[in-house]
Amino acid sequence: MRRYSAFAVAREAARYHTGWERAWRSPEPKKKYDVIIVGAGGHGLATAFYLGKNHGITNVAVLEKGWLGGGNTGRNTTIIRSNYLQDPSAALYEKARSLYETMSQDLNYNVMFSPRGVIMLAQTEHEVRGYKRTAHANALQGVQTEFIGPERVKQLVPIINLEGPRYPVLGGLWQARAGTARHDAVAWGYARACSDMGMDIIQQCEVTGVRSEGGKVTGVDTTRGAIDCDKLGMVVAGNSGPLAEMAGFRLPIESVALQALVSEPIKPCMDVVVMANTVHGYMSQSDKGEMVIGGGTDGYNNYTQRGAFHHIEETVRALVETFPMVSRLKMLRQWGGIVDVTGDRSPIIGKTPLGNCFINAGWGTGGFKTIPGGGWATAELIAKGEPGPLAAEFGMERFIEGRFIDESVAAGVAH
Amino acid sequence: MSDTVSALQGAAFEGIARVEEAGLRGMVTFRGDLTAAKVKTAVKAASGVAIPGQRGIAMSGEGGAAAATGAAAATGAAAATGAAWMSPDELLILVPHAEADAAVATLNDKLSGTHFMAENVSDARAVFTVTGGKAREVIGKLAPVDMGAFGQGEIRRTRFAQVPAALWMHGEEAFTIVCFRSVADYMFGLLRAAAQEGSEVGVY
Amino acid sequence: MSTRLANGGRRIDRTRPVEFRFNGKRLKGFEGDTLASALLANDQMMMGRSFKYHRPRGVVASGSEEPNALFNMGEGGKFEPNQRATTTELFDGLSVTSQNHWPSLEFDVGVLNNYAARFLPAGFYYKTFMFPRPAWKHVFEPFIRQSAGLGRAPDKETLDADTYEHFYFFADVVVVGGGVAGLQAAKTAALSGAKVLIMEQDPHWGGRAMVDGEPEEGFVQRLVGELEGMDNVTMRRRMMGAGVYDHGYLLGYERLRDHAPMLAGPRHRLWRIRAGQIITATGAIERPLSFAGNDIPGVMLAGAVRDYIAEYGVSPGDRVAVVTNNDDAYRTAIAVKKAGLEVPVIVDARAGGGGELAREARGMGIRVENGKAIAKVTGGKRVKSVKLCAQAGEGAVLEEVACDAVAMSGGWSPVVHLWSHCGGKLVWDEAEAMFRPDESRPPLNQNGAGFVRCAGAANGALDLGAGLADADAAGKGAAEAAGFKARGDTLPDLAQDDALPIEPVWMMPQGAGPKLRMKAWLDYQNDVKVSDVQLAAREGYESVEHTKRYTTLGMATDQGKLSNINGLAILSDTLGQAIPQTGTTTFRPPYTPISMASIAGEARGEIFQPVRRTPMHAWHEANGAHWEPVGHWRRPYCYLKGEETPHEAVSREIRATRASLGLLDASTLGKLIVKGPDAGKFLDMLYTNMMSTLKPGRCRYGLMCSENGFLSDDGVVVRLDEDSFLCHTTTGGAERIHGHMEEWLQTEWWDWQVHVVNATEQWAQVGVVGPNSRKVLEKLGGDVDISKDGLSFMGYTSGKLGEFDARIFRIAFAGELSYEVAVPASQGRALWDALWDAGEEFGVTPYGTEAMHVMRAEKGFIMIGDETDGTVIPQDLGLHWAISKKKEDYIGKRAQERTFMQSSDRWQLVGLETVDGSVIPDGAYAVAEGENANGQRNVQGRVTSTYYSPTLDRGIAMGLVHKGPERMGEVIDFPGTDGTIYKAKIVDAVFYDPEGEKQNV
Amino acid sequence: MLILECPCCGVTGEETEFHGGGEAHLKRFGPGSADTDFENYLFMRENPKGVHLERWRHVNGCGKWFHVARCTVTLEIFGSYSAQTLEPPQEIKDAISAKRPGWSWRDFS
Repeated sequence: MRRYSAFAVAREAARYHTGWERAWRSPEPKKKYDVIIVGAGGHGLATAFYLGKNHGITNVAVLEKGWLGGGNTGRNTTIIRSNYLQDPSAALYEKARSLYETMSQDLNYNVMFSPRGVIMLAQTEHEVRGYKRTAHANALQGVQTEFIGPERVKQLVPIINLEGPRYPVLGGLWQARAGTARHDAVAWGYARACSDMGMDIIQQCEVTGVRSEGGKVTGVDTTRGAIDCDKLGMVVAGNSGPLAEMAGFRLPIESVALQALVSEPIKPCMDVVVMANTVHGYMSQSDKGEMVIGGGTDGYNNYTQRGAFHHIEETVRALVETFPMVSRLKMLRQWGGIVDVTGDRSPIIGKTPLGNCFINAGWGTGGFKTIPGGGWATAELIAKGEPGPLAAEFGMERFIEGRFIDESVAAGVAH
Repeated sequence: MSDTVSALQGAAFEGIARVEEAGLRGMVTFRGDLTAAKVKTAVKAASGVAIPGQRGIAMSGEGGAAAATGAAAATGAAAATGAAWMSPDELLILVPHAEADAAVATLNDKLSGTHFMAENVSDARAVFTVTGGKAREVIGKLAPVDMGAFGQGEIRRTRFAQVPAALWMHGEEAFTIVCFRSVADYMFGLLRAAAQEGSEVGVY
Repeated sequence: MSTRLANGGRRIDRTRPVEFRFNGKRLKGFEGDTLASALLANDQMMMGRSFKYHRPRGVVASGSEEPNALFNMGEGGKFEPNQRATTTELFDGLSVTSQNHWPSLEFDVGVLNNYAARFLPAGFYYKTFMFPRPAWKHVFEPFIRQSAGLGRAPDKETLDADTYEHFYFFADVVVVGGGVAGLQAAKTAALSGAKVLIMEQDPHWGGRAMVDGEPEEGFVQRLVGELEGMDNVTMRRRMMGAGVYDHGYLLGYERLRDHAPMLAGPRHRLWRIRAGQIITATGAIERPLSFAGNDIPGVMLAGAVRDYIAEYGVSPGDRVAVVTNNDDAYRTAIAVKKAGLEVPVIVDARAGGGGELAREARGMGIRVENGKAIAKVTGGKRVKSVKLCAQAGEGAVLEEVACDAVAMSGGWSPVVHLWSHCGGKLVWDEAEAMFRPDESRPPLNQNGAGFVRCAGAANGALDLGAGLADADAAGKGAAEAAGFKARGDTLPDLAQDDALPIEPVWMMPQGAGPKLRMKAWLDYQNDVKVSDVQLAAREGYESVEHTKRYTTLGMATDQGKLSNINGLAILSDTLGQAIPQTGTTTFRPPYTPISMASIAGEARGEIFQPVRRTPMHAWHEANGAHWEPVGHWRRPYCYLKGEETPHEAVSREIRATRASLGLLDASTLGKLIVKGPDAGKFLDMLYTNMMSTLKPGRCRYGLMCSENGFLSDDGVVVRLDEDSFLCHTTTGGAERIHGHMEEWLQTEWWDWQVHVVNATEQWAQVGVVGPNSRKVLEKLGGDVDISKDGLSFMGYTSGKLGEFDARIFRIAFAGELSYEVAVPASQGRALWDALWDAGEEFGVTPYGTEAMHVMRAEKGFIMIGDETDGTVIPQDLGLHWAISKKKEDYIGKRAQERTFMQSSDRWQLVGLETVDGSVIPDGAYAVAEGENANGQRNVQGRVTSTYYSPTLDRGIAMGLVHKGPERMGEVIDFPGTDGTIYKAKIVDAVFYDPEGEKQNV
Repeated sequence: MLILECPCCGVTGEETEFHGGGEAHLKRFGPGSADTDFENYLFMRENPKGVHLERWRHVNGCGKWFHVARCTVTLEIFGSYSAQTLEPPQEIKDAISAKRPGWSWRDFS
């Protein structure tokens, strides 16, 4: 693989950039692989990458029905944070966050991780208590967060209106080392690295069936023929239900639409990410200058990647109230993605009723921020056949035992 | 009986339409089998009208459907009695505020032995009237209802912006809106904003 | 230079001059001008700077597709960035400044990027800026952010000076677009009797036909007149179809005051339209041609040049070279010539040249060069000349032609956005070289039937006659689909004009080398060039979505209206595949950007969200209430007196209450009436305890769980009579629990005879608390017996309390002798005032939610939301006494049988007493030895409520601790985030009056 | 933005008048039931790409619950029906079969 660097760019400039090679190969599927990962989104590609990097397994195919990174990886609001309340979540999300810090160097692809800091606003006494609790938990979990007062919030977010007529800002949970990254670049960087390890990323290849013998997976049928494998990883956010059905089991998951929008680009006016959960809106400013805005999910099963406009309305009015200057901006584009939501709104990383078939699903609104951590944990699960510490608590059995991982309790929603 | 007050004590606003808090109305929530003969007689006795059909509202006496427009009708309405169809097993019985408990008593008396519920909810509500040529437009800004097709004798339960409310006409160009008492200020604020000067839509 | 012509200009009123400001300069225009036409009239061709390279940018279009002419507009509360000059109507006093440059439009430091352009190809930032690691955040990113972005951010402290609103509208047929096709479609549909709404984003009806010729003289005026005369038709101008959503939902963005900010009324109105059928007659957008230097100010779309001359009497230049691959651009040459200006040459890339129009142009003495192309445009901030070459070649220059403007046309693309928003599919039309709607795959409505159809140019029918017929058919089809009997209208019969077919030209000249391709722009605003798309393809970003995201093609504020088709044609060409194989990116709403404020609508300031008020709200407001939002309610957190802090106020309120008499506005407590023969049976399922055994006139504290086993609400249940109960819920719980009850009654036990009504707001409720509470009630008199035995603890009575119709419950949440008095809401304020007067001699003190919280904590009572957080079951809180063992079932019982719920390792509720009397911080965790497998410190409990108790003058707390109840007396550590370790002893949770003597007097 | 028809009060209103209640026709399992039965009842969901039988409440309206047959891919609505049923009535099944030949959902088809 030709390394990327300023020198490489300069060298190529001399010949009008005609010498650049493909970022990833586009091979024909082989007959058999050690491991097949279904889904070339962030989590799927990261899983493949760490299978190779951490476990030396490189005879791997990543199958993608569309174009890589075209699902939620390319539709989210790119927020990366790990200020979660429950131990298992904090461990997983913090692992992911720390991997993001060195991702550009690890992949030799600039994913523009920007540790600009994330504030979750506390606008009721209840939220104040909830976030103080999270701050205490984080301190013991090795996650650096602090509860800050209104003055500090205003300092960090000059455009905020502390004295909104409805919900005054009483403080916030501040994670300085949280931030954002360029979402497409994460998928592209992993794809390039996987391809370089000899893995096959096969786009336009939809899985149509899961083959098994004696309760163990043996391969998949695809629109490009049957492909055998020893182990199968299902990493298909927004599609987990139908794929599980092919494998003959059901999931504690419902798929719903999540929407986001961006404003027209303006000059820099907000350096951090702000989440206002009481009023259901969050916002950051992209490097291009667009205000990137997200809100809540629709209340019904939906696979259209389109949501109802009234959710956009709720989010926008919340932000106009919190940041009055937003009122004079314009919405440039709105879109939707399909997120899989589990019974406790925490993800599933674990074994399935089908032998040698493993699943990574149910990220709800937390998928992008966990890409490297989820990939790391899923790779370990697939390589060893058993979950490691990171994934231990995220198995499906928790729903039978009543051992939930509930993040909604800390007044926070899992955006 | 102590001096009773409504949420906004008759606040009013004059814009492209007239918005007014209509004061206290007697309201009884009735739940039961609306098809039962016994119920029909009881409701007639308490409300002075026969049980209206699906999403219907029937009024008797002054302030009824035949009332004059505007605030006159609003005040008149306070003296009117009637009943509104709220759901297949629910009616809203309208009487003068002071007579609500009597209406409940009548129902309890006439229906003893049957399974039903009659509850005085007069004070849980705030009542507004919106009147004038642009009243339809004012409401059309707040409720997801086809105001071009809305007519007298109909009650529509829906939402006004962010709160649930019920809507009916008490005369030509005269609308009554009922919402929860605690959000009376919000409802008045909404209607005032929707009726602001220069905001005529010009479709009704 | 560009200037105002002596005559012409259908839209402007030369008798009405208008003055406006551009970068501080006073300029003049006419009423009817757009900002763009007025600037051109003042020879201001250069209007902005590009995004990446900060190259000079002039206006290229005349409508909403304009990517370059964006301005900071207005001042203060009316300031707005990125206002599009081509769609901004001029008004007196309008003031704009140009964007994205420093220090000035003429001289911009950012243009340095331009000289380095060769080193900054598409996606260069993915390959660089990686070392050293911290540099991205501290050096590279800030630099990129500064040079990116367009308009200025509005001032952070200034509130929007305008108002906005929504409007719900319903129609059988909605027509988007008021050109001749739209008008005809609307008329045909309306003739069927269908209710029709037609909207036009411009201030004028008629669209391009007003420039290029109507079907017949006065056609538009006649049609508009006819439509205005039909009362089943609603017509709106300045209203854009912004987006099409599922089930016929359509957003109409109406700009009411942008052109007249001095008038009263809302600025924008967002129409939420529910349409039976939608017809999009949104016309077509002209495509630029990709030749080197096609971004230099003065290079414009041919149609736009025509518009400025015909609509505004403005000439973009004295010598306008025309370059095209189709016949339509000849209209521009002819218009320019007729306006008395020069057309040095028409460059027609087609070897065979054009048809009738070409002959007409030649007839006017215009030089036409067939099979030729533009090799390069010279000039910096303004076009100087074009260098001609053979289209078939690689760009060897044949001659240079001086000119100060270039009118280009690469053909027209139907505006299919609204068709596509909700899933309508497209087909590639080889002959016309364009994507048009695939009628066989429309977006589907709630019935699974198509609900959008396109008409006229938007449907690919570019020819006027064909367009009219198409529109007539669309109107008929839509009316029929909406359930009406429709027939076609009689149309003027028009001769098919004998234009020669377009020949797709995606690169000019077709053999252009890298040097030229690096100067051939696709996306003017984002600086994406032909070479960038080719690079993306070369690097494997083959999906059109990959290319878009890698190069930022089409991601500018015009969302690719000018660049997408050209871009994906280049991509297809590079990949050696057909254009349909490449496909388009997804069209997303809105069609053009709409104001955030219009989306928020009326919901701002005081009516941003409902604030729920109790009947006593005004009294609290007037008596120093320090508010706390609880759900949508506002409740007094405490009442501030003089200079005291909230903390001091809370302590004062508690002391006064425990010493004598306190009043709490408890009106927000949920009050649900449950009535019927099966009411008891129902409540036994709803609550963990047994309610059916409760005697009339008695109260019982009850717990409610979710079906998942977790504690969800609590409150006192009162049996009013044999078959009716009053269930109190938490303040936040009323609507939720009411819904919960209805859900189970309607969807699971629908054969049970139970009715529920939410009577929460019918009653104002006051907690009368403290040793003197009985005295003050007795002072009010009335016929109710509230004596020690007349109304014993947990008893209920009703009757006249003084003049009030009261329900009185003897319950004690604070652990004092206390009563809750409920009266109809209309009497609430009067009751409060009466208690206030009667209580004066006892030093009556109103107290708020925080005092209530502290007092209940002193008594060891749990609080939903503090002791519970959705993961706690009643068993964790030692509430076994409130969980009936006798009952076979209740909601949540099965869930509580699961292994993890049965585990003896669950954390249990205990009291916590700091060793030094200090207050444990909110949310602190108790640490245990060692770390878990993920390197996190082990924990053995957490604090759930922690307060300073003025009664005991020390910190008290409740918490959940591993095996807590078995560890009484043990001291555990709670590290604070401030570094100090709080040592607390595990004790009983009841800190105050454990025997309960105070409440039983 | 869906339009739904409430079979209880006859109103055809927009989504914002209603509240979605998830999968319909779930059989409740109470105390003593098997772990897997209870898990299925509480958590496991069909979540199909296609026809979905689901619960809605007319919350800003008559307050009643009802059921809707809806396609999660096209959002097409096949009909709404009473919540007081254990399975969809025949006319609903027929309406679905007419549009989605050979469909099946759990034990229904």
